[in-house]
Amino acid sequence: MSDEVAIDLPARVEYLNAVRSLLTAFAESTTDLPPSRVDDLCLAVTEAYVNAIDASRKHSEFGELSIRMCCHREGNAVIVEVTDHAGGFDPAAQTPPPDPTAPDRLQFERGLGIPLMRAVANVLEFESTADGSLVRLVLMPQRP
Amino acid sequence: MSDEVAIDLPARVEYLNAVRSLLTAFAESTTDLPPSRVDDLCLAVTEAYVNAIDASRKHSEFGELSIRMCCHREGNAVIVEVTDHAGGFDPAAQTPPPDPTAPDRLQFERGLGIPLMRAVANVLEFESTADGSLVRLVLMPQRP
Amino acid sequence: EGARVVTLSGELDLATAPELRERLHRVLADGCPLIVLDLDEVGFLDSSAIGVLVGTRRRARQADGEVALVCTAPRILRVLELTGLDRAFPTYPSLSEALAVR
Amino acid sequence: EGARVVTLSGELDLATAPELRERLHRVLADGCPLIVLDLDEVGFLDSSAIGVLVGTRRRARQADGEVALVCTAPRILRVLELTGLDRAFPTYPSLSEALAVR
Ligand SMILES: Nc1ncnc2c1ncn2[C@@H]1O[C@H](COP(=O)(O)OP(=O)(O)O)[C@@H](O)[C@H]1O
Ligand SMILES: Nc1ncnc2c1ncn2[C@@H]1O[C@H](COP(=O)(O)OP(=O)(O)O)[C@@H](O)[C@H]1O
Repeated sequence: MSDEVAIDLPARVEYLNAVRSLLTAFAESTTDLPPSRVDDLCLAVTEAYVNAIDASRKHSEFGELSIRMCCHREGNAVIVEVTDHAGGFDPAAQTPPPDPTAPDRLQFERGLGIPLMRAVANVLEFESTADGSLVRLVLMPQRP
Repeated sequence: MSDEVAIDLPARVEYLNAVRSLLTAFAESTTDLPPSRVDDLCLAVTEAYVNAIDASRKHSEFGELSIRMCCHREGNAVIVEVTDHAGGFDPAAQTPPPDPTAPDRLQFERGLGIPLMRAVANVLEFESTADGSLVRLVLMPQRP
Repeated sequence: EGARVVTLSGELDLATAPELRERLHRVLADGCPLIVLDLDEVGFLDSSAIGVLVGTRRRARQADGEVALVCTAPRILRVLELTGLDRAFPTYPSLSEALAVR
Repeated sequence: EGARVVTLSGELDLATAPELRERLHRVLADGCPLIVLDLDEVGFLDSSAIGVLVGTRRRARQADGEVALVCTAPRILRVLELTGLDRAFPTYPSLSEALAVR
């Protein structure tokens, strides 16, 4: 008995598109998110998944690591957790997000992932261990 | 370290499309199946998943049951297992597939799922318990 | 009166079969028992959709009609072949050929 | 010489970013530093693709060029807004408006 979606995938970019198809099916069939928030959900989860892929590629000398995604709802909140085995990181130690209006804005080709997650999620949490990272995204029907 | 894909989904038709996106990403990135066999894989797994959804809907009085799909490769064989919790069934007790050339062919609106799986899979196996069914599909690059 | 051409598209499976059934039965209810189903934009076809096509044809024939198929996409043709539909239904490689015999 | 219009489509993410980067750098290598990127057929845009756009613009400016964006789709506009790209890049609601100022 379950509204939950759980998926284990190899850390490969080829799955990003299918992950969004799945998220969209979950969100449209099981949650109260309006279309614009389903877009936000796809964006935030893609950013989390992209970071997990990046980190997994750097971390593994032996082959592909797997990434787990779990989705469920609590009331009208949608909770998605993305878990990797890429050794973890310190979210507090990241350089602050670039100011979009700064004159040097155009130097930043990276570092936009976590700021984008923060912008669209109502709650963003990280748990990091020596094994890897868990990113928890909570999206409500209303934008934060 | 893993080439494997594993996914748990609620028994809902809304996920069928995303399941095929995922299977296609798996097959294209990780296996040697040519495009026509990727199509066959999507067909066979859809049929297995459709049966699992049908049976889960009939079986559950309490809410949605979940369906698990696991994909991996062994050499150039692609193995997909679809597992439900819908009480199991006796595959040997099924009425034989309709003969496509029989004059009464047009009476058959159902009963085509297992014959289609059998037609495209190199190996088709069922395991049934009181809890539910497991369908194992093995597809090789060459059609059977 | 001529045949009614119905162009199908997208993925036809258990999720979309109810909508497909309703759409085709509406065409029959309109009093048009001659249907040419163009499948060339269809990306996927499962046994649930095959069941809808068979059911629609049975109804059409009860009204002395017919359901013909137009299909060239190999992945869809293959499903028609495996289920015997390419022999049970008049099946054509183009719309003009399907309409020529109506 | 005029601007070169490049129409992008599909889902632009980490999977397709390398191909996008190569395509845009080829346009610059052709000696055309004025690029109008039409994003209206794009279904999805992530930060990896944003990075490619930013990198392409930096290169174009080194050759005294510019990269302008055409975008009306709300879901794509939103990503441009959240990353400040709609202010950093000349951004237009239609191709004709983008070309009028070239
Ligand atoms: N899952 C993760 N595992 C390890 N490091 C991570 C993870 N997620 C983020 N990071 C670190 O945080 C940094 C900032 O992430 P982000 O804001 O998404 O920008 P970007 O990925 O473009 O660098 C990354 O460069 C990486 O060093
Ligand atoms: N996973 C399953 N659980 C329970 N019963 C099943 C399952 N798969 C198949 N069956 C039974 O086998 C029958 C034949 O299946 P199939 O050949 O796919 O045709 P259809 O599903 O159209 O009836 C089904 O009607 C159902 O009774």
